[in-house]
Amino acid sequence: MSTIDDKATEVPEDAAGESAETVPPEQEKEEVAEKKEINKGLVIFVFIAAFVASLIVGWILFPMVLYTQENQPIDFNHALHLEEVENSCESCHFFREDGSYAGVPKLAQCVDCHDEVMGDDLDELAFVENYVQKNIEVPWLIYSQQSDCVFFSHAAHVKAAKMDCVSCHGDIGESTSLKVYEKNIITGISRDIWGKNIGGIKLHSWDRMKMNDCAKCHKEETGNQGACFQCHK
Amino acid sequence: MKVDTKQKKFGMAIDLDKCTGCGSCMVACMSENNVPFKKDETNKLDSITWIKVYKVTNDKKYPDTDLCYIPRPCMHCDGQHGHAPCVSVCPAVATDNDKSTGVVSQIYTRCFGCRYCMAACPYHARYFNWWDPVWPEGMEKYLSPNVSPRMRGVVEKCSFCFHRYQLAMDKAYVEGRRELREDEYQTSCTQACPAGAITFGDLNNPKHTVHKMVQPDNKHHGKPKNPKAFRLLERLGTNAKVYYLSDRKWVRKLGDNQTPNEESSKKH
Amino acid sequence: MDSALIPKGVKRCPLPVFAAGIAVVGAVVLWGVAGMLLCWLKGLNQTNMNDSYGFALWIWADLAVIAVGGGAFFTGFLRYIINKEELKNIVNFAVLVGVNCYVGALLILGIDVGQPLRGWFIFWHANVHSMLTEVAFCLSCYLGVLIIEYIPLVLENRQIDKVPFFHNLGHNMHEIMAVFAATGVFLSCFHQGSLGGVAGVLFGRPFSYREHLLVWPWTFFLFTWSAAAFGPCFTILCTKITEVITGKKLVKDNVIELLAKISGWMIFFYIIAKTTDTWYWAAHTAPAMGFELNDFYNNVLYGKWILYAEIIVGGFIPALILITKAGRRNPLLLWTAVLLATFGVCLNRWVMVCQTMAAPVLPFDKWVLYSPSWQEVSTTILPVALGIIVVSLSYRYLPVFPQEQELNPID
Amino acid sequence: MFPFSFEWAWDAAHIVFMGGLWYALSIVGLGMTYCIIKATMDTISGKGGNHH
Amino acid sequence: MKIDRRDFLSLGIGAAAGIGAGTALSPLPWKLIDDSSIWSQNWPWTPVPPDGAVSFKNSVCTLCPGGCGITVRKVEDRCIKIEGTKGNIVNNGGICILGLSGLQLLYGPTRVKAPMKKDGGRWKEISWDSAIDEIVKRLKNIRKEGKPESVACVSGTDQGTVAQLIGRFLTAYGSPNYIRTSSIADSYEIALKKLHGQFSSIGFDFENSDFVLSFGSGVADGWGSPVRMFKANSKWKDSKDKALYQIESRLSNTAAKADKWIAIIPGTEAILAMGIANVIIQKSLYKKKLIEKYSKGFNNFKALVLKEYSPEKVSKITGVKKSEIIAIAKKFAGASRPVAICGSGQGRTPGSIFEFMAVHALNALIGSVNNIGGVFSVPEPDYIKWTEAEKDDVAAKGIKTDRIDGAGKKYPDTRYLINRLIDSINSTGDSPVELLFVNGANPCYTMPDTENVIKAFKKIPYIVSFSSYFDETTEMADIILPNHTNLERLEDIPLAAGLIKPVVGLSMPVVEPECNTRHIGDVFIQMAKLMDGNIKASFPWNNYEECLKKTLGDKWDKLARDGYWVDENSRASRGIFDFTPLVKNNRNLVKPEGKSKLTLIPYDSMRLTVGYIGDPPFAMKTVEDTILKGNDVFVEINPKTAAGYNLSEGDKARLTTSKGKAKVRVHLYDGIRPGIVAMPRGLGHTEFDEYLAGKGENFNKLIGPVEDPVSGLDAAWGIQAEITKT
Repeated sequence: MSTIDDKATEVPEDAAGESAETVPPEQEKEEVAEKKEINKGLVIFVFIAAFVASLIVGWILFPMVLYTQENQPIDFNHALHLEEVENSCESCHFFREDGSYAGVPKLAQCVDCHDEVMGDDLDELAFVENYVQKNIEVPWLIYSQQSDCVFFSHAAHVKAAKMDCVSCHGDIGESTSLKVYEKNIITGISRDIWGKNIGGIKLHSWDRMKMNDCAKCHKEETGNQGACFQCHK
Repeated sequence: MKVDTKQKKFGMAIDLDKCTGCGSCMVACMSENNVPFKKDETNKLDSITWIKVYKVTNDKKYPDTDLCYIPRPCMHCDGQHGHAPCVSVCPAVATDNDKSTGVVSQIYTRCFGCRYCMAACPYHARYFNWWDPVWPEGMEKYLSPNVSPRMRGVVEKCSFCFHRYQLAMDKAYVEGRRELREDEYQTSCTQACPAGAITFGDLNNPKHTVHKMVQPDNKHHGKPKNPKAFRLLERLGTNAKVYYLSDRKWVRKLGDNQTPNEESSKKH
Repeated sequence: MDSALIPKGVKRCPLPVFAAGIAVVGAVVLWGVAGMLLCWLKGLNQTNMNDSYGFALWIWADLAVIAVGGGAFFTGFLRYIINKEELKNIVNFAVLVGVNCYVGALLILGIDVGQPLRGWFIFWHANVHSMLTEVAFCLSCYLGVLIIEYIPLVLENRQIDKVPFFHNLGHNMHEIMAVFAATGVFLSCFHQGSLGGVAGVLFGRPFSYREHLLVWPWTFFLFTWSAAAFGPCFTILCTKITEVITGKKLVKDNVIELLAKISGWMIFFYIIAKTTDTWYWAAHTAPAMGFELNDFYNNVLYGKWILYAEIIVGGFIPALILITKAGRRNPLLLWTAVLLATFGVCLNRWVMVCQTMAAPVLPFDKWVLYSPSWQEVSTTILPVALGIIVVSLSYRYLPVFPQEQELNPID
Repeated sequence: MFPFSFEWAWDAAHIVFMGGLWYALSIVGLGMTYCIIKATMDTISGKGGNHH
Repeated sequence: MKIDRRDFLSLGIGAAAGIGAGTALSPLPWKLIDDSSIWSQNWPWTPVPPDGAVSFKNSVCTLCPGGCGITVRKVEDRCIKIEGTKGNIVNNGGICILGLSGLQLLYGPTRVKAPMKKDGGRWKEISWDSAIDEIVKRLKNIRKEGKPESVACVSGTDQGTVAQLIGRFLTAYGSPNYIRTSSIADSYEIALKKLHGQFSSIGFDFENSDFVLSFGSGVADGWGSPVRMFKANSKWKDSKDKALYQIESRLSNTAAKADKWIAIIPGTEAILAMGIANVIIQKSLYKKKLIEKYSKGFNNFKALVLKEYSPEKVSKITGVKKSEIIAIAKKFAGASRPVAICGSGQGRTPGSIFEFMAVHALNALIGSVNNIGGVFSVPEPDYIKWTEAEKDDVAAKGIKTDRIDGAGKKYPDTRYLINRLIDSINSTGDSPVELLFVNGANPCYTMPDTENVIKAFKKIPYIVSFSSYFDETTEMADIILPNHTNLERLEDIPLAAGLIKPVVGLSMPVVEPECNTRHIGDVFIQMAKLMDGNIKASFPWNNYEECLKKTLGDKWDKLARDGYWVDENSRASRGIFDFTPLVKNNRNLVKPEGKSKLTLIPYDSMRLTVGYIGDPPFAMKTVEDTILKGNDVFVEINPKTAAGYNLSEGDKARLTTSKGKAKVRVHLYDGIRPGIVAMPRGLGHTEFDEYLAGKGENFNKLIGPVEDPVSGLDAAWGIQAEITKT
């Protein structure tokens, strides 16, 4: 036992390396003082460096890593088509008889006009050759695709509530070419749902399509956010 | 805009004298709602059947034995203050009681699997996904897009096939209507039942068959005025929206617990 | 080797011996971690729980450790609010035990949920009507408080204390510790209570349902009370065990006796309340729902014996021992008392969780019994093992017991 | 939990529950900030360190 | 200056604080937390069913003889749900558990995905052409050897164009050996032939009956056309003055639904029927005028029942109280539109003709034959009007040879005797059947004494299976030419199951074939074309569709539109009712084999299909844990009886009969007559998927065929058994 005790009491001497006991008083004072200066400066510098660095990582590098960029199979020109068709958006994005919404048109509809090349546009050429002639559906990437748990009723919004497409889909209708599709590598969901702004700041009603955005509008328009099953399945 | 001001209270009446226990309702439900299945489903304590058909007997000896089947979907309770036993306990609001339809929802993506709701439900109507759902190769082809398949680790239960209501409403909207006809929204089990033992509709709508059958007394938490009708565990105050009918006294008595000294004075 | 870290004026066993001891417990920890990983990677099919037993061993463990961990808030309350000076000699340890209990509880909850990655929904999407939400919030907040109460002790480590900043921090925290303690008590009252509410609000489960006062069922108050009453007993038990292991007297008898006495009276009144509650429930609450007492106790395992075991063996007996001077002075009786008390409160939590699940409700239901899988058992033992390690480390390197030096002078 | 989260409603339940919660949190939070700031000040003003 | 340990600590803490603060003020941690939970909400391994345009396609279900109309809900080209067709004559919207599970069969793992050939005990995929060539080659050889009659076909039905095509092929080829698997359809057919003097199938006007006296028929367990029967049963429940009495030794679902359950000693139903006749005649409650006008040999019958079947005697034999017998008789005769029916359980196995005649006699006595709410003798729908198949000498000679199953010889009124087929194969040195076609049948599972059946099938040199699924019989085959499933195939379905008018349904393809399968009709037409001369000449059609359309002629449009066609102008034959055969065959009962104390009987359940198709996963999921637990099947025993063998709930036991043994577990059930052990049919499959195979025991392994003395058909309703605790 005693040995242990001795050890225990000896300790300070062993560890004297840095502890003040062994150093003569006067020396010690200034050394400590001077050291304090250095330490404080150094510590504060390190702190700020680390702080700034991680801000850069979080705000700039992180989003670049989080999203992959994918191009649409064909660069579709909404503006052009909008001029051609007589029934505006609903000529291609229409309601079925049973009330469901057709969404992005199937090849069958495109073929109504594009059974062979109409113009001299290269994209159209590619479209006709690679899809129409081979009769393959176009694997469009849908910017506003919600995850599977969402039941979104276009009928309720467009027919019953008489909303326009723009409030959720923005000005894609006037676009002359399709923007890149950004996919979240963790969730596999389109960036448009969270919004282009990584901080989640939104300027237009269509900038972000998270549940809270739906809820906000529902509250304003219907007086309450609605029951879960109203929008979930 | 108000989608629809009339408050609905969708409910069910099941004629136990017609029910033959054939099991169609169970399978109609499974195939409508993408319910998964395992190699061995004989352990009924981890076998997901949104509507489960209980087999009960009158406990009499041969040859006076009698048996009855009791199909049990989710009761979509209203409770005493508009809260089902499960709704008020869910810590993350993954289940709610839709005031406009009376349907108790379950949102799988919100649920994080604490199972408090299962502890709260006296009807065992809630099921936990102990396993990842797996369909044999090729079979996922028949999955319906109207009900999203659940992931492992969440609770699921009967939804009164609410997606059918949603789709019916879509049709109504497109046709410029705001109200559904009685036959436009029927649950999968109701539709399939070969014996026609299940009746589904709006308990608040006097024109609907289900209302005529049970004559719910909304002043007294929906107690049935029809003496042949009863609800399971009436006295717990769950205020269920699923009613049962039977001519057999022993079946009606089986609906609720009773202490020996009240044998005679059994009220509904 | 590590002698530089050991507090002044006390002796500790050589590092190898210590390390060996830790290694043994460490093995148990690994076993627990294995179970934990299995549950996280493969899902809860690793357990023996089922649709009738959504709540089982884990929830019981949570309720139990929180109950016995109640010693922390109550001792803190006595020490800092009531200013029972003597208790400063045990409050450190009480806090230490508390921290372990609460860390354990949260760890188990983290394994118990089917979707751990979404666990934070309970905070973010909180349903304020759910008892579980209340539990989650107060539990985690109070754990924070406990850690704050524990930090000063850590800062008293010989080396850390040499860093001026830490020395000052520790000092300042000591200064306003009462504020933290008070907040801790506030939070504890609620989460202990809401843990009782978890079962008490289930109006679909006549076995555990109780009438309400305001928004809280009686179990709410009974749980808070029992935690405050039985917690200190567990603190005493742990102290005694530590003393046995270290072979030293660490806390003076007067301190222990004071705590024991308070605890005793608390238990005494609690158990009377509990008895009244049980009677009222059996005579009014349950019959109104169509049940009589027998319906809940007509099972091979869940017989009336549980009632007696909980109320008499785990309640009145320890209470009577502790409130009598002779009783709490006699080491053997004291041991018995604290052991029985701990057993009693754990049994109460078991009944409120597992028997609630087991008892039939539908007239055509049957009793459902369950036995945990090894994964459940190992993950339940995991926090205990972790606790032992933390306590050992703290004891070795921190001045946990202020009276140790005085009681064990180094000649 | 926050007024901007989906479930939030300005009803008694939320005000009481969350009120209590934030109250406790802020006390603890303020307490700790106070300690840390004071400790820093003390350190700068040369208190503590090799005392005894 | 040197940076010592304590400085280092401070620096570390400074850095940590910086990183902490910086990260916390950036979206990184918060977005990661959110995304990780969104990831858990959309786990890549959880399927996401693609959405699309919804459409509905009508067809007729062929999974059982019920012939219900089905409506398949489709999303784009995927079938996602099967529902009952509203307004359909049979099921009007209702649908049974098997029909509902149809998609699991269509998309399931048990499909035969392409033509297969057994090659050293293992299945090898081959092309359609080589498969058909191989068979044709064999057929030609057999014909050259001059033994065309050694080619046979076992089929689930002999009605409809597909069955007729196969029959026509055999005829032109020169074989009389087209064999239909047996069911109560045979028994009724024979009973009617004997009593009415002409072949016709039976129909019941349940919708209008006000009293149904069922001798063990599971009207709520899948007897007849299940959904139609459920609807009828509900109708009876709707009005107070309608009733169903169930005479059965076990409290089946039907007995539970019945207004009265009469727990009779099994096998004595005929005696009870005669007893009831006794009371009716005694108390002269029968329709005298009708009997005088439209019946023969009534007096002998009267003499017989009065002499031998007094309620006392009957009560002793049947175990039914005398008072009860009289009460039943009065109730039956007193009802305005009563009907008596028989054929136990789902009626998948034939019964004693004496019983069928006795029960039918009751209907005759109170005038329920060919009368509203009663029994009708329905002529087979007569819409297939083809010219005789051309026969060359070989064919002419072959067709005249005796049938291998001996049907029509010793038992002139019996058309098919599949149980005899097995015997005649096993009794001779080498099989009289050289080549066997199997279609819509699974005899290696469904026939009694399964071991013996399998032995026989092993002896057959060459078996061609047309099954869409890997079932027990297909496993015995040498080559498989997988037919389309009922959802992929066009076919006319004559609805045999108890309707009062001849009805034909049309099964329409609702999806493109999933696998490399081919319509059996096309296969036979193709084979005929490859055979020369008369056979080729007998098949003027290019493909089955053409054949069907030509055959149906003007009915096609109606069928394509409504899914069914009713032969309105077919008249129920108002023949004379002849009591003589009944009297002649008095007491020709079927006794169970063996001499043990216990009697083992099977029981049918809607949740366990007993036909040629195995239970799909969904249906299996609904099987109660008092019937199947893990892989153990439960047998039902009355607690009293069980006590005698000191068996208690859940005990493991061994069940032994003269035919075989089975490992079972015990379920104590008060709803069963003491001295009886009841075992569910439909379990113990060895093929199909992992959700079915190896679960429970096959009842047919424990029972053997017992020939009915009148028809020669296997009419075993049970067998003596021993049970011992293990």
